[in-house]
Amino acid sequence: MNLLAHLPALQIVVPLVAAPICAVLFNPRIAQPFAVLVSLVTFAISVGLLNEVLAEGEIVYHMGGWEPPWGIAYVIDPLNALLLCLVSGMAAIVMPAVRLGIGAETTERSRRLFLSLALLALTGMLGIVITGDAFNLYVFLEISSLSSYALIATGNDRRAAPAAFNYLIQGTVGATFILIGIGLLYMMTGTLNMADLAVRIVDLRHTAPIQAALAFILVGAAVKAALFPAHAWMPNAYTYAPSMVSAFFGATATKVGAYIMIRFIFTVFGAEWVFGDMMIGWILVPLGIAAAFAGSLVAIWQTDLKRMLAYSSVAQVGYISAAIGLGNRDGLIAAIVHVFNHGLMKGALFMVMACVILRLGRADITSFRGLGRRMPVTMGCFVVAGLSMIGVPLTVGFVSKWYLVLGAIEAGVWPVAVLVIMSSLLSVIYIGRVIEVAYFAPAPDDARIQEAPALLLVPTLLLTVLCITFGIATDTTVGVAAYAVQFLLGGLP
Amino acid sequence: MIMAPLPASWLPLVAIALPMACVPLILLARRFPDVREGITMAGASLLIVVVALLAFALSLGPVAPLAVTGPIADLPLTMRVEPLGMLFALVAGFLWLITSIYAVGYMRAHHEKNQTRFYVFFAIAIGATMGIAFAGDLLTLFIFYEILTISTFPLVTHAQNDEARRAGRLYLGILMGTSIGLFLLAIVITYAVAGTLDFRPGGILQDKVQPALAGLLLALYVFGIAKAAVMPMHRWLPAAMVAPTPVSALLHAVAVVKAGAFSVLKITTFIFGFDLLAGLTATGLLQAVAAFTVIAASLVALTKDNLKARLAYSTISQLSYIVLAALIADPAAFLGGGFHIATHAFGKITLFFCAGAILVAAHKTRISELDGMGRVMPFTFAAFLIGSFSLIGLPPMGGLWSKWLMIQGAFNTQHWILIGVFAVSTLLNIAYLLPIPFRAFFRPLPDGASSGVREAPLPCLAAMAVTIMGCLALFFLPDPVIAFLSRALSLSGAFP
Amino acid sequence: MSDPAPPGEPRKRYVFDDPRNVRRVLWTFYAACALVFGAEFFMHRHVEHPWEGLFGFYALFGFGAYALLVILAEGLRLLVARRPDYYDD
Amino acid sequence: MISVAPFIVFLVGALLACFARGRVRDAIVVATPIVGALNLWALDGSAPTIITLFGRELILVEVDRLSMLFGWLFHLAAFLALIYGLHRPNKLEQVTCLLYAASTMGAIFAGDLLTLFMFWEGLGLTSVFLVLARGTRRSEKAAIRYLLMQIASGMLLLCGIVVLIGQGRSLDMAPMELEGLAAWLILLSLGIKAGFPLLHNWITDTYPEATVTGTVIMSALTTKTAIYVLARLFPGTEILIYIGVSMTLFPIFYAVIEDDLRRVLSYSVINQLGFMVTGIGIGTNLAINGAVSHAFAHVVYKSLLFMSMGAVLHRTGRIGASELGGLYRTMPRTTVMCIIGASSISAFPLFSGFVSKAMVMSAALQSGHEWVWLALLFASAGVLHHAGIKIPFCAFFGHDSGLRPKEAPRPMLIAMAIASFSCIFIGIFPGVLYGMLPYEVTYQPYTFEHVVTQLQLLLFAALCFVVLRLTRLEPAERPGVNLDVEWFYRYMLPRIARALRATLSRARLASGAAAEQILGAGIGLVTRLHGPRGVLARDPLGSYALIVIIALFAVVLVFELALGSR
Repeated sequence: MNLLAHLPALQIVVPLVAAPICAVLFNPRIAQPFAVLVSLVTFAISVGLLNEVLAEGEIVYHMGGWEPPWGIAYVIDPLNALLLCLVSGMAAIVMPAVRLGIGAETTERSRRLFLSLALLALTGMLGIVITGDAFNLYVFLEISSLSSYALIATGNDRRAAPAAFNYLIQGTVGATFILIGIGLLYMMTGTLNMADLAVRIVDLRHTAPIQAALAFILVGAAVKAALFPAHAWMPNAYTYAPSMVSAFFGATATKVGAYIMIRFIFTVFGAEWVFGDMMIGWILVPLGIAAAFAGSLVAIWQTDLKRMLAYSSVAQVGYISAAIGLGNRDGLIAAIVHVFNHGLMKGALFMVMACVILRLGRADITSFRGLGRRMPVTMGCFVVAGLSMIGVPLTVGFVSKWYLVLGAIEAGVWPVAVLVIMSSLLSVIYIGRVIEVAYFAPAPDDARIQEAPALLLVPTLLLTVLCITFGIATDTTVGVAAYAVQFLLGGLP
Repeated sequence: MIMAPLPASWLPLVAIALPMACVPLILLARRFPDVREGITMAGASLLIVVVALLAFALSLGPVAPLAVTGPIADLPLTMRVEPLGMLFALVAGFLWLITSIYAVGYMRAHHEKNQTRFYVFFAIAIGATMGIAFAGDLLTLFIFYEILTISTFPLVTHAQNDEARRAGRLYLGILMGTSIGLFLLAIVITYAVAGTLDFRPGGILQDKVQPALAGLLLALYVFGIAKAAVMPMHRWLPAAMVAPTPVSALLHAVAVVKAGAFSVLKITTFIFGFDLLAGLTATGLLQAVAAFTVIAASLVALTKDNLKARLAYSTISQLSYIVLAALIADPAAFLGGGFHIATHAFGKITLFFCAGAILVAAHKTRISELDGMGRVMPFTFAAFLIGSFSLIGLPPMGGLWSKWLMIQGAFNTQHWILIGVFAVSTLLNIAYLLPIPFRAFFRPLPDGASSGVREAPLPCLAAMAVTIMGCLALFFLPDPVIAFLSRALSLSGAFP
Repeated sequence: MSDPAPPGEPRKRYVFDDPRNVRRVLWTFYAACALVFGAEFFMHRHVEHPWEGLFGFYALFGFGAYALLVILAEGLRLLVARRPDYYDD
Repeated sequence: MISVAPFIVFLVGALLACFARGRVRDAIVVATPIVGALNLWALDGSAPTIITLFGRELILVEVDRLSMLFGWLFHLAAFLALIYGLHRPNKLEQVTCLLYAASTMGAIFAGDLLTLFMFWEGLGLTSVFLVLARGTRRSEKAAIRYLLMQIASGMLLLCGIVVLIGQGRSLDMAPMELEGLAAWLILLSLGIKAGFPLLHNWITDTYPEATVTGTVIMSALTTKTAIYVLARLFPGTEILIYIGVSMTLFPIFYAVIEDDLRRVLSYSVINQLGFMVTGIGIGTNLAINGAVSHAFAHVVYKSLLFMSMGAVLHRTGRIGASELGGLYRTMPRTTVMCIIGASSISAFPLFSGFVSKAMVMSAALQSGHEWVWLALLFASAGVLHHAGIKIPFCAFFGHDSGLRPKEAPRPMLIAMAIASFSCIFIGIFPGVLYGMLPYEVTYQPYTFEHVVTQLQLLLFAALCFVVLRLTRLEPAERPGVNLDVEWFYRYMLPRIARALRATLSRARLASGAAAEQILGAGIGLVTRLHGPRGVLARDPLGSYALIVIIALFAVVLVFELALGSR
């Protein structure tokens, strides 16, 4: 059996199979390395897929050899190949540190379950990204959502459970919206395969059900992506979840929501119709800008820094939304690149929070006093990733912002360019005040506070270095995004 | 002919990398102050060699630009050596060595903490300055501009007290805010309309933009480059004076602020071009703003009792000279602005050296405390006097020529009011600078004030002596510099 | 000696402390005036300006100019004179 | 013969003096002008010295009769002042004097305007230290005001040169028409240094505040350098006649009411400059000769007068006419030499002023400027009043102030003696001076008629003084400030600035408060929405979030359906 030919299947199967094994078979000491191994393998598969896509173009894989419309197709183009890398890569980075990242926050007994859930969530997200079947996408969405509700609830803060419950309700609503949308599409076209949908929808665009389907799917995806004002589930969920969960979901979950949006708009409904007749830009761009301001402004006042980062994510999702809404080439590049780049920087920042929480047990702003001297490497990572959030050149944030502003100017919407830049300046404030506290406030007299252990520090550093690497060498990110845009836009400008 | 070991087009990269390469070495040597400072000195000396080689190569003929792939796919980062940037690099590189010598005397005598961090970020800042000097396109320039902002932040906030924190807020807030909010926006717009960001003689925007947009862009550039400290974007500069004196001297009299003025000069000349610029209404308005800055900053300087604050406002005023020169859009003014980068650098760094020497030797920061100090620190105050002459633009100091050329540019373009501005500012310079040495030399020393006060440490004095020589040399040898500079525009006939 | 002169500084009379000497100087001066005024009778004039030809023009002009000067200056003083510490410095 | 540019001698002298001390330094200082004079002698008739700087050829030395005359004059003036300064040798003063003299030498031998400009700035930059050296607050402030004026003059000259260059015109020191911006700028620049009305007050502001020695040399060099340049660039420019006349007139009134005797002499300087400027303005050969020779004579006797007043100040510490008097008793030699100076300036026959001033007046008549002549005649009477009578009388005679200072120190006396000798020598042998003038002299000062009329004028003016004195109508000497042009920048400008600053700071406070209010309201709004308890930052309840999501959906749905039904 040619393994390489089945990489798309393996991408999903490996973590999916590993999850129950992890839960049932091993004691925590073995489960941990096993999970790490699985995530590494998954990541390797993703990279292999990306290489294959870049070399040979779109890959279409029929699950179990069943042709659509009966079977499920996995369709891998540069866009989802990049996302697969991000998701599995984040998993591989986070997984080794899980022991530390949740050690203080969960009981020893539940760690196996935790790992199992994490692998399940990973499977779900990978599935959402890889599948070419609309209903299959919904299934994976539910897998990832359910496991993530549980993961968030494992936080040992007593507010974790309500937060997870809240997420559950809102996430379910969002998923239901998507399901209804898919149902409408199926009703009208009789197919669930996205490629077929795209062909059949063309003639049905004037019908109300298709238009309603667009609305359902958009709003559903907006909820999953935590697009303002449907972001309400996110702050609490990320704040009270275990550090590692925050890091993983902070870097990936909302991106998957954004992916759903991009995929349905460009692949299924067709960009020229969505942006032309449906004028969806008039919804996405204002919402995006509003999100950018609302999220950043709220972040400024937050004392709990995990919460601050969550609100910062609200703002960043806003940029992605606005970038999609521009509906031109540079905008779409900006959206895709920012999905990836924001994953890196937010991952790095949440990892920093994990380091701090490990040492101080909390991540409120006062606990950062004097950390610049006590945890120099950790804080150095915070500074670099923070600069990236601000959009300083040679960091990934700059690249995203460049394309976003360029896209806005090319689309002729000057105010958007100005507003994007203005809102991004707000990040100077919320990042800057942390830096101030860390470097200018006197350190408390607690001698136990010291640098985080290597197991946490190395992934943090790795992500930080990536923030810079992909800020300088942008072939992988922008190059792939530009390639992906060719698939998505076809003939659009 | 001397063959450089590397093709000359690589030398800019070497010039940027060299100070950066000092960083790990300095960190390694952090426990051995002598080695640490030795590394800085060696790096600075090497940098001078590299820059001098490059200048030599450039004097023989054009140096081929060097492009490396950068963050934006269609915009490779280019290094393009041209005379203006070369001059800036020469000045900054040379003064780095001098400031390092000075810093050794100052930092030790002043018992500063965290000296390793100081030298590390200092080196990074110089590397970034080299990057700005040799940047061949706006994006490259912007990248190094931002690195410079960030690398100087720890230097500004070196003391890490409340005052430093407040200053740091202002520093980062203004420099970062304007560079991202305005400068970057302007760059993206320029790219969107011109399709390139290269610095080209004659500019890249000609015939590509409506006057209204061009005016907007110009305003975005002039205000967005807050390092040039055109009012109202000037507030960071006085705030930055909480930094140790070598920082104020090299960075906030030479490298950082000149990076701003240099960028403005370069953008007006090589992005807009004189023809486009001369036809814009916005040019006139911005000239008015810069002229206002020249005068207003001088007036504010008059009221400052804190020596470094007065010097800071003086810098604001002098930077706007260069901005004005850039906006006059005339070859002579361009030469004047370029030359002023050098003359003001030597003059102002001398004054800051003096201010630091006074602080170290006498622990005095206020001008009103300086009565009679010239009697105990004669060399320092003589240096102050001479440096002041250069800033005012009096013979036999190099400052005369730059002012001269700028006035000539203003005359060529019939900007009568600007000639008046230069003249009035000269008088204001006298009014706020010269009372300081006068008071130090000619007022009696208050009783008991001289006890234990001696001249500053020898390295400080040596550094001052060198910069004074620079002021004088620029007076007696302006011709090669100006001939060199004028090649930036290929306008050998434009100079008097 | 009855004068309260400081010790060691003998009181000395100088030449103009004696009013007679002052008077001598004055009379010499008056004589000189008369002499130069009288000289006009023996003078051959090269008149370059008609007023120069007026008899005693220079003498009268000198006297008048001086008087006018003093009077006008007094007027000026009313206008411009201020106390010594008028300027703030 | 071997010679160098004259300014180099003084520069070297200054440098040597810098590193020498005591008697050696004194010797160097005194020897410098002597060496300079020898050099000057060797220089006569040599070719121009040219260097290249700033892309132009600078003619450092260009010799002709006019520059030679001023060269000799300034060597003499420097020599006098340096000897005079030996009464209390001060390194700063000596070095500054030499540098100042070097600047003058550079300026008068400059062959082009750019070179002139360099030394023009040098004049102000060096001499300012002679004011500062006085070491009082008043002198410090005066020094800064002085420097501002001098540099303003330099800036005007610079602007003028820039305009000339911009117009592609030559920078030669050749006569120019008073047309166009350049000429006006240059004239204005010269006007400051030459003390034109309304630009004059730096003279009366600064000279009384400088050191005893400083005033002597400053009164000799700066203004006369300006006269020299005026004579080169603007001979025969009509407006100068009227400027000159007004310069002769207005200071004499001020001199009458001024109490500070050195300030009286400063006003007198302006008055005397007026004669020269008028002469240059008339521009005939006789007038130029008159102006130049008057400059020569004036430098010597004005130095003498300032030296005598300096001696008084040095010995008594006072200089107000109201606080002095009767000093002839203990300072007889100074008294005599002061009277010689006073006689010279008043133009008594046999004294130097007599042989020079008359040329200007004569030229005025010959060229048909009768009113000018009359005004100059009036001014001559004024000169007699303040310089001829007031100075010696108030200081040395008049009422007995009770001061019994010692006679002036020997160096002072020597310097004064040399100056007195020169005054009388020129007065008796005018041919020596006439032989050096730029144009051939046919003028004959010592005619019976000229002597008599001049004596008439002077003696009857003096008679008026005697009459007023005897009738006690002579105005009393009173200390005080007399308002002059400097009122604008010493009184009005600071007050305007203060008012402006107060207004600005009030406005800033008010606008700051307003801005704060607006900003505060804005921040308040943002805080209400986004702050820690803001609507957008609240822990969202499930139901609330659901409502929002559904509302969002409703909006999107309606939007899409509405668009779809178009």
